[in-house]
Amino acid sequence: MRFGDPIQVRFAGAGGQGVMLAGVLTAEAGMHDGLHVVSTQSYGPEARLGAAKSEVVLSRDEIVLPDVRVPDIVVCLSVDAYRKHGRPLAGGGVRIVDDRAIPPGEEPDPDTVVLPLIATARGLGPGGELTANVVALGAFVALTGVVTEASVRRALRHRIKPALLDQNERALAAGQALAVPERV
Amino acid sequence: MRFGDPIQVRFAGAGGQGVMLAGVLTAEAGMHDGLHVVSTQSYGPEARLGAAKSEVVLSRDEIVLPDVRVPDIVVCLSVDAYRKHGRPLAGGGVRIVDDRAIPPGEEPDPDTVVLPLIATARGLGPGGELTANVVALGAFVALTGVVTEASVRRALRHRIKPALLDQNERALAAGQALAVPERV
Amino acid sequence: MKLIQGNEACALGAMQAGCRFFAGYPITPATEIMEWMARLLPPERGVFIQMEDEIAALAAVIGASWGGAKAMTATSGPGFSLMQENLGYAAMTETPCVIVDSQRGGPSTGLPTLPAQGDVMQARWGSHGDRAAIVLTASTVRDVYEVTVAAFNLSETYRLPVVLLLDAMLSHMRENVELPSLPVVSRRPPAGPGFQPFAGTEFQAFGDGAPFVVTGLAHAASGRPRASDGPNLDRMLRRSIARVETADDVIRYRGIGLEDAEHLIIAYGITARSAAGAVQLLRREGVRAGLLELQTLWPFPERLVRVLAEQVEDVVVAELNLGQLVLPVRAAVGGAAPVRHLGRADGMLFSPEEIAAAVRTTEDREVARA
Amino acid sequence: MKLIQGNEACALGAMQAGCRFFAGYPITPATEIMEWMARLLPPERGVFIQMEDEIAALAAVIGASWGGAKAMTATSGPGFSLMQENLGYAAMTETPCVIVDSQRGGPSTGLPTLPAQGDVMQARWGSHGDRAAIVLTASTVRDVYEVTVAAFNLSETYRLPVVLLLDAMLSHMRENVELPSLPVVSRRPPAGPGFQPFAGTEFQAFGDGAPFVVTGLAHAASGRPRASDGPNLDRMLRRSIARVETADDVIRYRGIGLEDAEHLIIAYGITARSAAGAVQLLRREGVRAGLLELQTLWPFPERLVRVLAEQVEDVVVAELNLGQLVLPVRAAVGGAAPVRHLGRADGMLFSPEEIAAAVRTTEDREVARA
Amino acid sequence: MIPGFARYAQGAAVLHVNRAWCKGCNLCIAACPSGILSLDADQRIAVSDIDRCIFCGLCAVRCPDFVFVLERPILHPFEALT
Amino acid sequence: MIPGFARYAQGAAVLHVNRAWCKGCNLCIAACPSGILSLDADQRIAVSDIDRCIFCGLCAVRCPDFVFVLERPILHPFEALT
Amino acid sequence: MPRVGEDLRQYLRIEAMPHVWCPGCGHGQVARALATALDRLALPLDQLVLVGGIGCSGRTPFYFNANAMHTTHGRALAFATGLKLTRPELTLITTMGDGDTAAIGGNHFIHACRRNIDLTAIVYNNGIYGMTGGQQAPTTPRGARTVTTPLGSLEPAFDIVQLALAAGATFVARSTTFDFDELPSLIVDAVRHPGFAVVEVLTQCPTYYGRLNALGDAVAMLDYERDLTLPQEAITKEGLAGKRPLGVFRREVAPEYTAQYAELCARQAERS
Amino acid sequence: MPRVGEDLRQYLRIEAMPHVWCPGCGHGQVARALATALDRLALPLDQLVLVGGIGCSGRTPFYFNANAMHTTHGRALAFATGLKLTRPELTLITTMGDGDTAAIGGNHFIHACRRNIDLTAIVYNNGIYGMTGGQQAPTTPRGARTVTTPLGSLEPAFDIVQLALAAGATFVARSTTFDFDELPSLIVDAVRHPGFAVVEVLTQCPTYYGRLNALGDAVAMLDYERDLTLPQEAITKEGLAGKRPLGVFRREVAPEYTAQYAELCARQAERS
Repeated sequence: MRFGDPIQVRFAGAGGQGVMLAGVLTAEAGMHDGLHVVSTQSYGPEARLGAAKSEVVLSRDEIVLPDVRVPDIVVCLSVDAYRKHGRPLAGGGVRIVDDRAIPPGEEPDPDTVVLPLIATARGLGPGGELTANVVALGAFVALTGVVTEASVRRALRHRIKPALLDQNERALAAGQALAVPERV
Repeated sequence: MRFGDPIQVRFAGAGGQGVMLAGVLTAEAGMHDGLHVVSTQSYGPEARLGAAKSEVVLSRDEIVLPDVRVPDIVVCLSVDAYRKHGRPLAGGGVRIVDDRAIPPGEEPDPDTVVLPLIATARGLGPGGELTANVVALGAFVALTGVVTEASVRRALRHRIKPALLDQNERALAAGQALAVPERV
Repeated sequence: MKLIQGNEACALGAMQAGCRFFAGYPITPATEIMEWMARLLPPERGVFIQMEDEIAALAAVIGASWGGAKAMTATSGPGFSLMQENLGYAAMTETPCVIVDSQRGGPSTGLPTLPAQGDVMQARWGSHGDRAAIVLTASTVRDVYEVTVAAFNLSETYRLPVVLLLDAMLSHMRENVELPSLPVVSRRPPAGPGFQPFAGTEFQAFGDGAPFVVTGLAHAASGRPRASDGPNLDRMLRRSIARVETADDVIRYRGIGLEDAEHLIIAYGITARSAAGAVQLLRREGVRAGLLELQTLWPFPERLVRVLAEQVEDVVVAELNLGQLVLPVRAAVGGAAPVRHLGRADGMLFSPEEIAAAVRTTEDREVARA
Repeated sequence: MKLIQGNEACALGAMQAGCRFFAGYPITPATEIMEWMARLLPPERGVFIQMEDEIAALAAVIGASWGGAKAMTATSGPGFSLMQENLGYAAMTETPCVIVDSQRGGPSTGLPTLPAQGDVMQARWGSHGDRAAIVLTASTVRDVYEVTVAAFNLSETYRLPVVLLLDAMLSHMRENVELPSLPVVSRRPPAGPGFQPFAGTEFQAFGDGAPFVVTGLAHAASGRPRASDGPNLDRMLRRSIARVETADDVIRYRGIGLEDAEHLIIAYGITARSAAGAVQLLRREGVRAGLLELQTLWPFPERLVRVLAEQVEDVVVAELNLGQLVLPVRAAVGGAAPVRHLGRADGMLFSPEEIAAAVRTTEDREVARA
Repeated sequence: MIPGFARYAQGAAVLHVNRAWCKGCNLCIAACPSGILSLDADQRIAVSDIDRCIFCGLCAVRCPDFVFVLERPILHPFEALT
Repeated sequence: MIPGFARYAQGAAVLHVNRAWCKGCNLCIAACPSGILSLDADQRIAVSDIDRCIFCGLCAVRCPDFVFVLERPILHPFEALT
Repeated sequence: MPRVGEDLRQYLRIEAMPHVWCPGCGHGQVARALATALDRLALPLDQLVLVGGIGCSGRTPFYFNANAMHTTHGRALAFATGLKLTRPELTLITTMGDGDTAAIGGNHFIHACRRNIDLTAIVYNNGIYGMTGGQQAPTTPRGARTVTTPLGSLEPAFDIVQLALAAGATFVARSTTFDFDELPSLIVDAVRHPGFAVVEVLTQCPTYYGRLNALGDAVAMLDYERDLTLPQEAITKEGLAGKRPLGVFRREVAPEYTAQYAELCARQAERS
Repeated sequence: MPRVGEDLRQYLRIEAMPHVWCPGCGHGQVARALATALDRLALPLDQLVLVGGIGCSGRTPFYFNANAMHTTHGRALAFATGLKLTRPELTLITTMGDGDTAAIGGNHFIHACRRNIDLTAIVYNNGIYGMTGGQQAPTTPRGARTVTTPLGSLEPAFDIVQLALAAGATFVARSTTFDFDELPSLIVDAVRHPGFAVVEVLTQCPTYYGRLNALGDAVAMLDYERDLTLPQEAITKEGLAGKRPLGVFRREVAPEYTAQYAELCARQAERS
């Protein structure tokens, strides 16, 4: 693993973009991978407006601090979220940002991977935009290897209603595919 | 003064018999006599039912304890009050009890002066029974000399509505007269 | 010279201090304060209102304070428990006001007509979160008057809710007193333009200048909410706490025989009377006892207690509860002298003899050891 | 192994402990406990109800407990402040029940979504009068589950309301845990005829035997009021307090490196995690630090703290407030070692480094002195 | 005989009076159609002439202190109301 | 020109739009009788063809976010209602 | 041989008597009416819980030979709610004063009315606070004197019946201590009603309300109560003529909460 | 040149915007109606105090360029009472949600209605708790889903208007966020009314109430509001047909408390 231990991950986006679920899926996948995990998330109005976040700490040992201060990996799905939660990033970390979430005219930092996450989700058919979080999760898995694909799939089966499972599994795959050329 | 310092006085009777006022008048008289005084009284249901009490501590010095544990003087206007608050009494103390307040068949303790306080009050004309407390106060003044008559009269003028002042002054005198033969 | 009840003295002290708003709710043994305020306020064009409960009473008091009135409420334990949320709001919004708690036997409905000192810790710690607190008490009817004035003055000076602890005995007893006119601290208006309502201790009422915001959320100096800015809140709380803890007019106390005391009695409120009696008894016997009567319980006078403890052989804390102020006493003394607690929750006062006996016991122990 | 939230662990712990009644009112960050109970109770024929406010929630819990149900409510600071009167009632009536307070930044509305440990003194002293109190806390999601079960068990054993303090972080964070089945203490029915409901810790619900009386007034063993019998109340309170203070199953704690510690860190709840991290850091540097993690805050483990303090050079108390549990720590240590307080009210957690730095500072001082 | 109660008989009919609970409020006196009730010097209820009692029970239904118990062979119209 | 607002003019009439406050709720879109409002990729309001705007002001009165300000020479019937 | 009153003694906790109420207090008459109602209802006393608040009326449970829960001020209905939900088979009656019910307890009162849990609330309305010594109540009529309204109250009084109706109570009645015949019957009906039932009783406080408002003693106050009120059947087309109506204002069967809840549990238990 | 909406910006505390409410939340529409009403009332903003409780609606005062007092949960009217009595010349408007008003704050609400102090209470009724994430409110219709009634609420809902009427409020009205024309007018009338005025506004919570009850987005919920209600003038002799009536239900001039109190003080001051 290219990151230290513990690994700190942050998902950020607008309320309704599913960043909470992305965090929980990551944590649960980490658990299936045999890691200790802690996940936290925004609450209250913050969670419902433009810059919500969820965070996961993963470690081989018992986790001391549950909150994330300088994440190793940040995933951003909205402009507001990018502005508020996109920084800081640990040295050697990765920032995965939707291509529409970079504020117009701004140049992303060099440690940033810009991907069409939401556009890819939309391309998955009706209701597809609701799976942007899982597309992002796929990219995250492919780019960082922090959790295994198998464990993410197991977490998906546990957390996603059967009727929506197929679409989410396709979103995961699409995210992974999207990220392959960018593998870091 | 035959009593020590501080002197502790208790008035006891049924709610409505005016024992609260008797205590306040005694305390105020003591104040006019240049003494330090503290007065206390029953509160709540106890003050409204058969065995209410009010207590006064008088002293030439600052008063340490405001509550009365073993009074030097007890004045009782009802059977219930006599039963509940008539004892204990300090050595050398005096108990002044209405003649109807001794429970039937009971022999009063030797340190007790039994007087027809309520009957005397009734004899003062319509509404006279409401001044039994002041009759008792008159007897108390005459028997103990703890406060001066002049100061009691001053307290009466301060605390009693003008319309009722004359009747109360007569009650005071009647109580004093009642007690003269019993002077201790 | 007048013969007045403790509760009347409290009402008169409030009027003297400039209180012009009272909201309350009936409860034994505090009710007479409300009854007196109902009579005393209207002729002064002050506002009296009986509210629907104690929560509303304190809410109305805070509202009135932001209207510019010096404001007070009075209650006893059960009502004081209900006021804890709004007491915290008053602290958070730095609202000057006075809350009287006439203590009765507890917990719960307890012994409604009997005295106690069981709300001493609650007065400091009853509301959630951290805050600055000033809690005063008194031992005579004369003191009730004076300390009520002090409560208002401190409340205005430090922009804080101030709690005054009485008890069923002190509230209801009458004593002969002289009630002098005392210096009164007025509410300080903003010094100039650009006023920030939560930057200092100046105060602007609603309607008296530019509009502003008051909130129980963590907030900026402007009053505007900063509900997830923790460091800002931490700073504001520490500032408010430091104001009262570094002040020189907050700690009120009275000493008897402290100069040469070998045995220190710490007492407060109604119990200080018994303790003073105990010092008399002991001194007569040749035992060098001294009394520290605290009128300010919170902020707890740590340094004072520590310094005194270092000069004596032992400390006795007497209070009408099962061990409350003894906790900060022990923390302050920090081993400088043995601390013995004399407590009761039986609705009765200590006699001087009972306190003297406790001191003698520690004294005997010294002798035995020697 | 499951990934669950602290609030979910609390609800699952309650169900495991046999809780069959929950009444609550929405408040951040405790609400999810209520939401879980709304789902978990009906299939077990337990009762869930959302009441009109927090006062009513605790009232309903107490009513349910006298109906024979193990009962719980959950709230945060503002609601906990409102519950103080009925908390005292529960203590006075020796009613087993559990009250969860998930602490957030305060005072008042404060920092509603951020963690704090600012209700530690309130949990003990927030209601008027004296009472026995058991207050627990936890530092991991697994602990939340286990301590919730312990809260019910202690509540039943000692017939007391037990307070469980969580915080916004612990309530909302998810952790991977195993949830074992744990021993459960059942309510003990009367042993025989002539049962006196307030003579011991046996319990009879309404409707399960001869009629009896429950009151918040001071009362006899029969339950009948004795509203002016102070000595009786004093006796009953001391008995109830003695029960918990002399018990051997009430004080829960966990130690790290206490055997050879020269520097003692005392911490609890979420802060104990940071403190454990600090001990790791310090030990790596060769500094002999040890952690006392308290799960029971009240009754305060005086003797334990005193004994440990005598074995170390200094004590650091770390907590997310501006100085609360440090007060009983100082009182208990009584000068046996210098006590340093590390507090914050900014809605943030201590990092292990911050706590380690505080220990190092005391260590440096030692070195400088030597 | 009810323990603690004074007993006033009129043939088989009996008016039992628990003076210990009486607080002297006058409500029974005002209600009594026969005018046989009054307060004595202790401000407690006294029955002056039981022979004039019509056993209507109004004293009992008006009394806030549970002082009266009536015992009689025939139900009086008021009785259904108590 | 209102600072921070986008300006859509139709002769003397102007529709000012404060995109920064828009939360993308669709209420104005549903209310607009001319169908010239839509959300862009940022989920914020966009005006497609200001020439078809009838300046009725329904967007403004429906908007929960104070996004719209209308400026026009003649009062529209709806205006009294806002 | 029938004994009027003797049957009632069995409902009393004799050792707690005499009660705490002042001479002539109407609360004793309400207690008698309650005892009479219990006699007619023939409930097992060990399955009955009287729940009192704080204040004079709140002490009622102490004098009955049933289970007694004396709670905190204003909260009796909230305690009763928890108890009843846990033990739907028990009969619960709350005894609260006007201050207890409508001042500090107003919120619990309206919510209890709304939820329609099978409880009976007897509201003793004497227009004043007795226990603490004669302060204003939310039922004190405008202009009436109390120790906290020495010049007469400025506030309109609540109409408890209207409040109960608006909040959704399914049985709502009013009576007085003058009406010794009606009152026990209304309490019987209220207890039998399968839902939340309110019985407001106008009762006299001669010690404070009577004295402060120069209404005379208890005897005079009973006459005052009579003159102040009008039984519903006596209401003519001229209307109330300023009087307060008495009788049953609503009696309506609606889904009862504990029954609904039991059903919900059963459905849930089946599912799982 | 007139600017629709521009006039309203002066009432807003621009630096506090955008507000905290979710996309499509009706509370923003109520805030706009309030701003419109203020524009018509032409009140000096420094003599206006908006008093909010806790919850989504309680935040309203933060967004206005007037004095703002954000209080504790349920207690806004009690704070406002103290402030208004001290400063009768100020205009006070409370902004409270349904939970704030009728759950925890129910008691203060009915007492404010009773006392008739010159305050205006705007009650935002969206039938659910928003700030804490979708729990049952006392206005949640029976059967509706919330996160604490996952199988549908068992409790009847309060009718805020009926409660206000029974408690004695002298101005009582109801409107909805659909009625963008009526709502500001009602607020204007309420503020001008010399006494306690209640304006209940039915408002949509698409985030929780809408989602949990499958009512669609804010646009669909406005239609739902329209279909759920009936303006008073549209009520035919067939009655409400299960709909909630809108409009003014009481507008009655009665003695106002602060005026009465000032009179009492004047009388007293003369005497002494």
